[in-house]
Amino acid sequence: MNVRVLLFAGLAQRAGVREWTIELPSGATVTTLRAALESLHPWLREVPVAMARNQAMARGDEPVAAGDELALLPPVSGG
Amino acid sequence: MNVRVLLFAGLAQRAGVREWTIELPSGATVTTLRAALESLHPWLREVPVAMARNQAMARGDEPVAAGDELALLPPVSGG
Amino acid sequence: MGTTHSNRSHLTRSAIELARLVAQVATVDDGAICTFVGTARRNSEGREVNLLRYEAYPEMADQEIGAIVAEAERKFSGARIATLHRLGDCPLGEASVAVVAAAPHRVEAFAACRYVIDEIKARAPIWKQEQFRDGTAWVGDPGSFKPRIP
Amino acid sequence: MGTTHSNRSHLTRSAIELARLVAQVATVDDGAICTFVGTARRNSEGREVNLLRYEAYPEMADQEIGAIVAEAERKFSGARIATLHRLGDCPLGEASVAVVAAAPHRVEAFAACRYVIDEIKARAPIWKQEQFRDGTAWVGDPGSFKPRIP
Repeated sequence: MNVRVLLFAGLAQRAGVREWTIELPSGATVTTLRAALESLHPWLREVPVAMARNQAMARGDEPVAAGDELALLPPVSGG
Repeated sequence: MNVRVLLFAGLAQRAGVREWTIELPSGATVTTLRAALESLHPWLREVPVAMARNQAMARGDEPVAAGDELALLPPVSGG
Repeated sequence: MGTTHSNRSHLTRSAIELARLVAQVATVDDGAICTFVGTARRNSEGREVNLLRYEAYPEMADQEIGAIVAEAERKFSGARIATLHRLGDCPLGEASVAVVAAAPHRVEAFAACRYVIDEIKARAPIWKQEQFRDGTAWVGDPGSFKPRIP
Repeated sequence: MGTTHSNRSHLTRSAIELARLVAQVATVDDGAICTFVGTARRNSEGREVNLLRYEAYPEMADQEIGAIVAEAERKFSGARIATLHRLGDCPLGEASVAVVAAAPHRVEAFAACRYVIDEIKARAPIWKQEQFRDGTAWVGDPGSFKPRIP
């Protein structure tokens, strides 16, 4: 299955794009998605990142389904 | 000597005036002034009152001099 | 910076304009502005208030509020403060008092603003009279209720 | 009263007008209004900032701020809250975020206002980019400095 992964702020700057699409095996979780992203983009291991799934903070063991909206969130700095 | 005593809020309302002038013996203190006022206006004993001398909160043992500006302050309720 | 307000009165008989107070203290070096506005409330212990009236010992109140501002500017690093208390009639919903504290960071802005309003309420010689349909009373002065003569 | 803001966005690309936020929550039953405004500062760790730029994950940020407002209105009795965070370019001295909390008493107004700004800063997916003369950097993201190409 394919999932969309949104990128923001310094992550979008490093990636040079605001969105990745990645092919995942069915049964994937947030943790396996993250591992797949890190092997494609090793610089991700160097930066602190949280993950959101469908616009809420995601735990590592949450399953990822086709059509989910995933996002990589750098440390927030609003206000 | 004569001193002026300013009255505010509920005290001015009770007194019907905004200022008293009172004759005091020389050597008077804030405490003796207060006692003199209470004997002239016994209702003063029933209400909580602080005293200011020359626009600052006054201690009881402060001497009172001719020309001083004294004031009776009910509990404050600004804001 | 404790001299910002030294020659400005902290008392007014007109409506308080918060934006003007903010403009007195805000600069491009501040990151945080905390304001507090106290407004005349319709209800007081279950009774309906029509109007508030404030009276002060004006010279002493102005000095005392100036001292409170100076204390807050000393205690809270980088804070600059503007404050006004209204005197006379204050219609419902209008501001009776306003405090503005600008500071580089929000912790100091909140703390300075809170200090100033707490101390004004505790120390400034200002008195509030509530005007009801049937009479008036000085707040915190039991026995001061005066019936309105029809 | 947690429904006050449910259909209003908490994000804006225009200048924030504090008076309009105050008008959204103030009534003649409130005695206390506390506001907080965060403004773009000229200095950041000794470097001169020319402009701030805010980016958000907009749908999630709006939901998260809405959740924070609802939490504060539940926690602090009688509080009603309005808040806006600016996105895009924010010139020096202009508000990047504003929070207004109205309540019958000042303790709740201050606490609700403080809760909302603290939680927005900790939780809302919003990022600040500082623009210097010689480049840009995302705050809290070491290594994101990008030199300006002349």
